[in-house]
Amino acid sequence: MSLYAGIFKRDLHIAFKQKAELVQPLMFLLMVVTLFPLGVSPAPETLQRIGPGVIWIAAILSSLLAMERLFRDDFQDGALEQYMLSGMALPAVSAVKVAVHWLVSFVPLLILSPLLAMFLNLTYDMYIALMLTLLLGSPLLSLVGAIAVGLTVGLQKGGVLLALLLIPVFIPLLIFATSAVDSAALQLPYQSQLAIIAAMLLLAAALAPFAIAYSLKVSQN
Amino acid sequence: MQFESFSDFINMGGYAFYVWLSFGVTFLSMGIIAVQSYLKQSSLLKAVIVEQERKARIKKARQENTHAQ
Amino acid sequence: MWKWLHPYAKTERAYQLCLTLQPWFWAGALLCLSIGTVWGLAFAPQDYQQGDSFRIIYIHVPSAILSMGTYVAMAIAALVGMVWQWRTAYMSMIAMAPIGAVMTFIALFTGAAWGKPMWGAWWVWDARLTSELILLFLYMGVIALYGAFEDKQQAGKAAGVMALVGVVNIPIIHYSVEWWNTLHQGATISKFDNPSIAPEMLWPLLINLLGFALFIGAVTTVRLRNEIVLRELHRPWVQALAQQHIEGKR
Amino acid sequence: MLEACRVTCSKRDRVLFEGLSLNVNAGELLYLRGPNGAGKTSLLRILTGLSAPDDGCVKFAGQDIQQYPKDYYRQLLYLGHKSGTNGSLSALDNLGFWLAQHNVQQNQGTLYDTLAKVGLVGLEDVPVRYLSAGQQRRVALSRLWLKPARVWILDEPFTALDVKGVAMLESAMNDHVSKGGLVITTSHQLLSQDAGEHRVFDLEYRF
Repeated sequence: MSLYAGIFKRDLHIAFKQKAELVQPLMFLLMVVTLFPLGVSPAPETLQRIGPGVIWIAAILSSLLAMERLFRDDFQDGALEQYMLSGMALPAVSAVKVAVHWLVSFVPLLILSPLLAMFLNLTYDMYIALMLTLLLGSPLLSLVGAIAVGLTVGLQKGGVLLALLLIPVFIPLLIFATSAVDSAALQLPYQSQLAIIAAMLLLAAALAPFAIAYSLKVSQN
Repeated sequence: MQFESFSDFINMGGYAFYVWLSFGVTFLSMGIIAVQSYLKQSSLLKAVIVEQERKARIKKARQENTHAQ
Repeated sequence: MWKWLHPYAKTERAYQLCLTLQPWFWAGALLCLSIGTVWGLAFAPQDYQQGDSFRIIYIHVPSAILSMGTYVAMAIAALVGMVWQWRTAYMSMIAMAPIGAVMTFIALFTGAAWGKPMWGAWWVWDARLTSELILLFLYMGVIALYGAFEDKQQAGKAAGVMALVGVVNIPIIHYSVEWWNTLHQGATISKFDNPSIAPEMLWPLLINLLGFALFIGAVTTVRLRNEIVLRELHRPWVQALAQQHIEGKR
Repeated sequence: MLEACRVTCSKRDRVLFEGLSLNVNAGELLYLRGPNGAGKTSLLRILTGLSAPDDGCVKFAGQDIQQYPKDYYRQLLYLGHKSGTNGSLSALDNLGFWLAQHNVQQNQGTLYDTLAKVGLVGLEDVPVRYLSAGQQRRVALSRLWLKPARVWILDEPFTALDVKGVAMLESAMNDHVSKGGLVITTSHQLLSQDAGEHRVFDLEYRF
């Protein structure tokens, strides 16, 4: 077990050395959210209606920016090869790396979400629903995103291709998350939407590490 | 003095929370940026010493190698 | 031209200049801030409409003005750096950027806290608050750009260009946001305009403005000295300085 | 000890080599020679198990390395073109984390001594990206002394090394082979006599 704790520590250590790369997607998220009142209208009712969709779309786009960081450095400087030759199970290694990536790029997003909710004039229980969907949805983004990152890490021009691969896959999550927040706005129960997102998350948590390991082997070849 | 008693002053005409929050956050953030600058200064000066020691160690190692050859 | 300014291009002379200016800045800042704040909080009259929540103006307006002012000063430093190739100018530009961002944050926070009792919401897309927020993004851009470069010489030039691009855009942003605000005027936001300031309210405001400015000056001199030490790490005068600092500490 | 039987590999539908058999025993230094593009790196990567051959298999001590990689990897040390060190970490951190991954316990003292041996005194805690290419190569090479592995697979280890570095590496190979280890290496300069006697294996370029 201590082997994987070693990787966890290493990735956290690297993440803190490259703070700028972590702050930038969050600033992107904040700026995209501020564009909507300027572009659509500052009226509180309109903002409240489009709020959940805006926040979730901005969260998905900013996660795509941060996603590439997952394996890019390790691939380019050869650390990935050393992982593969270290006798550790690659699925477990990728699960640990995805956990660190979630901790480092999505937890700050959760911390920022009250500010976004305030900007878009969301009510208190809308904010609670938003927080829950983000809490359940963001690990799903990381896990599924890591599969595509594993595949495109070998290519130089992987950035846009990554978005093309991942956006269709993230649509179900977007639909259920925004509908959960909308029904929270109407004081309706939204447990069913959360349950579906949780189911998707559990499915991804079970299968994604193996898919990530395989995609890394494919791009390593 | 605009206020009869000190407790009136604290109450700030009912807006105590907003006034004191704003003043608090203002001086807190000014304090943070000032203290951070001074901490950076002492850490930088320490870094100068570390660089000097590093250079001395490298020079010593180089001399030992040339003697060993 | 400007011969008397030329010696300060060299970093050691600039360092000494900062050292001499710094105590005056700190003394002036603490003095003005304490007088202005106490005067504004306790002795200045209430506003007939907003009562005592109006007293937040004594920190909101100075920080808003100076957030803009610091950005302009940053742009001037960048221009000087570009025209006369002064490294210290670029260093002072990047020394000012964080404090300008803090000033903008203060202006935003106090503006929001001031607006809450009137508008009932912590954040409203009011014209001035919105352009203040965009100014914060401009600051973040310059700081992030400077941090992205390994070679700080190159970083200074790049951040300088962005500062100049930013300063040209500030009036454009300001008026377009104003126009955007009036366009959506019907959007149930009461236009929040500055009540006319009586003279006895103006004095604490001006003193606080001076206090904030001196504070910015003081922190800038500290950060500029940091930048100089960072860039001249291997120079003998910096090493002598570091020895003094360590002896002084011990 | 390490045996490749009838290994085939094709890259972008060009067959690099076909039905290639190779057997390297303990206490032997194999020098893999061949022009650029002959597939030396691909062969080495197949020998390490990083990439699977199109057909044929690679056996270590009789066991196929694709089925039972664990004990092969405990004995393997691979140095590829990439240094395997992260630029924002220092040499010490990089090696420390690498050793933790490979389940090798080394105290801080041996790390400093090894880095001193490869001539990196004073640069141990500098982020690796500030070091020169040759110094980064030396950080990667210091792994040879840190992990007790019997099989060394080195892909052009001499690149970016100065004369002293090359001599140091060749004598290290010689010691390793004399102690019963196994080294497979490629390089574009002839091995001098420091490296001791070695077997040459030629890989021709196929069109």
